[in-house]
Amino acid sequence: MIWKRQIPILIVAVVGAITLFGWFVDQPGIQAFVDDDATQWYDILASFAIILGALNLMKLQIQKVARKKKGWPYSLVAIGGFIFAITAGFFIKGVDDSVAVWGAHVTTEGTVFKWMFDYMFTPMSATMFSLLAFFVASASYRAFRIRNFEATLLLVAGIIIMVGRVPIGSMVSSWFIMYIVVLSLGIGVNSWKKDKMITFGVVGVGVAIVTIAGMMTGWPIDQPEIFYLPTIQEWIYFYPNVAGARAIMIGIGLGIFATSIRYILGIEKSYIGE
Amino acid sequence: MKDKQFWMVIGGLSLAFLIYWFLGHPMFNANRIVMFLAIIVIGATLLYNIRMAERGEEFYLRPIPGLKAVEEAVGRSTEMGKPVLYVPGIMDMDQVETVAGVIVLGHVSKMTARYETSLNVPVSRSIVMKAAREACRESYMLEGRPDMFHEDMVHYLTDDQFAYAAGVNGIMVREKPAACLYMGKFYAESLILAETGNSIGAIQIAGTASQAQIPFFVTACDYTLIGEEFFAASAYLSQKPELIGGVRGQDMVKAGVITVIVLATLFRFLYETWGIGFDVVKLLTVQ
Amino acid sequence: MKAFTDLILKIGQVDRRWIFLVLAVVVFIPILIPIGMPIRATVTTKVVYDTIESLPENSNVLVSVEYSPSTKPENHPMTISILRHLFRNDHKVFVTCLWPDGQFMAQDALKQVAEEEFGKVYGEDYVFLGFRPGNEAVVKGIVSNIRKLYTVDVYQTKVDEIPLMAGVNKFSDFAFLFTSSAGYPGTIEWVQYAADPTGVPMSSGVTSIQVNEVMPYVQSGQMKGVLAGMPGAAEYEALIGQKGSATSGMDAQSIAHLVIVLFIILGNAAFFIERKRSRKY
Amino acid sequence: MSSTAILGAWIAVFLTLGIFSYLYKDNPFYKTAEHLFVGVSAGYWTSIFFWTQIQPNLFGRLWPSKEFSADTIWYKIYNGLSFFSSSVFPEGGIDKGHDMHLIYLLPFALGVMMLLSLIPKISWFARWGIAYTVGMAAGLRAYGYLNSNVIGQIKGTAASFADPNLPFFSLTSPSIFNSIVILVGTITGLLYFYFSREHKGVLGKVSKVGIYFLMISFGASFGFAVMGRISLLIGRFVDLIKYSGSEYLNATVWVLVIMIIILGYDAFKGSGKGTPVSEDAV
Repeated sequence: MIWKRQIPILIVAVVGAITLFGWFVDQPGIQAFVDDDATQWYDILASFAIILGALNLMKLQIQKVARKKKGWPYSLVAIGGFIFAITAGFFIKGVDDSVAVWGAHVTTEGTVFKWMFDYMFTPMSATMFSLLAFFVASASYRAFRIRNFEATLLLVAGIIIMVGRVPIGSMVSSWFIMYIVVLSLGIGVNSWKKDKMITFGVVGVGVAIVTIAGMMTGWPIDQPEIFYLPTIQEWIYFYPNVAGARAIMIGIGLGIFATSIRYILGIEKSYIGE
Repeated sequence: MKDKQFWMVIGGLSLAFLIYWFLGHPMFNANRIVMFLAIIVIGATLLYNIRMAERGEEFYLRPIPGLKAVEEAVGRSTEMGKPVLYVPGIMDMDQVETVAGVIVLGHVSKMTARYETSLNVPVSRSIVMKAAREACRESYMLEGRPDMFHEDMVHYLTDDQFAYAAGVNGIMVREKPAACLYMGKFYAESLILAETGNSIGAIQIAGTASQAQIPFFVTACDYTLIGEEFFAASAYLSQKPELIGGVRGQDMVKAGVITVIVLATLFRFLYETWGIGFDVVKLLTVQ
Repeated sequence: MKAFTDLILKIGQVDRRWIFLVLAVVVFIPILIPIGMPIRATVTTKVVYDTIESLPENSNVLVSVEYSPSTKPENHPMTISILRHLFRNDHKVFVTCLWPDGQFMAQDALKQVAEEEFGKVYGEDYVFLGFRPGNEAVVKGIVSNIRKLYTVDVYQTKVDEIPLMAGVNKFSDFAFLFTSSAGYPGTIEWVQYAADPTGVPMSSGVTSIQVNEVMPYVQSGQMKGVLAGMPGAAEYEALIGQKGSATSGMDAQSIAHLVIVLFIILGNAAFFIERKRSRKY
Repeated sequence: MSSTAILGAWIAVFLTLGIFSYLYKDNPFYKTAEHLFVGVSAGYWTSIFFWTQIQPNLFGRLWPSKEFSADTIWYKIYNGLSFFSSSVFPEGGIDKGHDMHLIYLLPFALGVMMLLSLIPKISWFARWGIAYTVGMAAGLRAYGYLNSNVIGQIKGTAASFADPNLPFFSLTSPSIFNSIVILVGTITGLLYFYFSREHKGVLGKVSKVGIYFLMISFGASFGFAVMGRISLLIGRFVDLIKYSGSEYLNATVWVLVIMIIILGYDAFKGSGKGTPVSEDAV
């Protein structure tokens, strides 16, 4: 039991305390250990963890084939892919030592490994990512709803950023936006007062004011500033957005700090499955 | 002053540190004293609240709407005779969100055991698999249904982000779960999952602290636990005193942070206008 | 009027594969037939440009490449433009990677800019240190002792034998840091473990999705500006006056955004009509 | 164009379109691409981490070429290993510029224990190594997040209101108005995440303002997310267009046509039996 439980907890406590308080210790020996060797060990163990993950994966795929579970032929494809990648990684370089020695081959042009990277790994991971463009589009269409005031804010901010950030946004005249504002004001007044006359009056007056102002100033595309999309976009992104993001960030920072402290003090032991 | 032991230790340590400080604090990086004090003060606040909670002090936590929905979702799956899908994120146990996700999983698996609904938990890290399996096993034992627990309900897919998302997608379209719960650390795969869940008509409840993914979940899911709400939820669900105490402690620290922001603004104003006080900005710059 | 609302409702129920198709078409066509819309630089992009402009000549600049091929269209044009800017101003460039595939990306960019465009000498004008695993631990390692972490460069040459590395021992020996980043580990880790503790100025080019996570750092001055996604890259290309792949993607980007906004409006129109009708009955 | 490049282009196109075919429905092309991706990436990461970390930084410190002498027992073990794999353990020790550090046997042992945990009976072997990474990450993060996410942000929020050159209102440059926006937004946003009090009365109203700021922030995130995804799609299309050229033997065109024919035939056959065509992906 002590091996399975107490020792891991002790390791976390000691290593955590050393790395945390190592920031404050002005002593070369401890500094050197904290900054260099401790991090190196971490890197090495992280690498072993990756390999463990890969082996685990293969173990599962092989089990799937052995037990002929549903879709097992695809597992054969996965195993084949793994064997191919391992062969390119460890057994066949495809070039001789003058081009790349073992170790350098994973980053050198012309090796089998690089070929695999260019024509298999790259297109697959990039396409997986870009699939999201389609899902974003359909989410915009089918899930992005004005359910309440909060959702409206989210939506409006999102649209302003989306249009204002790209070149097309700077081609939208601020006067056009002003007309839209007047119309939305009309919708708002209508649902508030429920009186067609008042709505009509508000929209009429609004349109008249905007039109007269426009004719007097000669319709400059980016004036007044507060109705020009690229400018509004920049304001939203630099101020209200940052305020919101910062509140979240401070909260997250405190949360991570608290959890880390709990790890170090041995209060939180989830990493050993408790 | 209820916790005498705590205050005595704190007092003793402070005294020891003061003596050490006035002895010329050998081997101490004095440039970082502000950070050092911050760590000690915040750490002590958290610890104090955790201890209070462990001693049986009752703390109030406001209700979180998204949490009630979890029970409804599991209930609905039972009615429909469909499984519940639970995704604990794609990162390892060293991420706090994953830990919170596994805690919430413990609670969800209690419900599925009670309702006799099947549960499917695909994971993307071998360590998470072990932890999640343990959490489920324990819940099924506690609910008196060890017969319903089988190890395969928590299964490993792959470490790779998109391969994992694709795998979970496959499970969704094949098994058509009635409830999809996403609780953990997510990156770009969040929308793939949420959108597919949407398309099969599942109730979706998400919880994450990954800022960039929250809007996707907010727009595509029925309920979303935003950032800290998610952490608070895991405390709420587990009813573990150390977690509830932690939430309470963080609330106190948050109140402290707000106070410091206000005071810092004030001091900065005074400093820049009349040169009164001290330079807050310099103080807060820790190198 | 009823026919119109019926139409909107009908569109609202369309199979999502039609939405996929529409998006594919509106992205595809402007790539084939570009329009060439004018590009206007935002403040945060200008700040990055000005910061690099104000570096004294021959400064040591660390460029960290943390993205994989999957976000190449966003990050790669930034890396290329930044390298062009740095080499044009005769700075010394050191390249590291926190992501293993970042190494390939960096190699690609260095080959194109340093070798082919500027004819810079390896080991004298720039060094390619490559990838080390360990995430934030690597950042910390670079801050404390870069030589312990990088005993050899990418080409397995010992770092002690590289002339440019003379006198470069830790992060504070650099005048500026630029990271081209797509997630964890990346910009945030550099702010937390490198820029904040040492005070070395840094800027970053990030994928669009990351922008919001790093904005508070930019606003508070912990970072000097930021390049936000492909449009940010296009703006930087406009600032240094050398057009690249980001600029050529901007037309498709603009039109796709417009179409998505249209989707949102249509989708919500359907939603409202439906709600109104279900209330009536 | 070399034949390997052409072959590569065809494979790349097949995989790209195979994954895109998921948008139509879950189908064998997609499943093949998906599983291939799983296998290849597992092998890819294993190779990358082995060759960039374990071999140079672990083995390179245990058996450096600097201190190589064939007579010692230590290097006799090395020669034994070298017999099995001369690529990992080249003759004469590993030359990565390291000195010998036998203390690295410790992480080596922890790492080997991690791998041994694949054997179910001793699966707890992995815990020690994991405990090390957890402890280290906890120590690093506690400091980093507190400094940058909390103290740094407090500093950023406590803006200057005394600067006489600061205008009261300006939209995109620093102004008193914008400083107030930041101050109010941050504080009310923080109060939304205050859990130990019910959100009623003043706190209720204030936290309501807070959630508005949070929503604007999420809206901005959404906008940026859309932007990013479109950019990536543009990148994929540019590649597909490149591979449709005659120097790649029109790979894109051919693969696309063949896939459409097969999927179309399948759909046609399926609808003949009266089953829904696209029960999967819709």
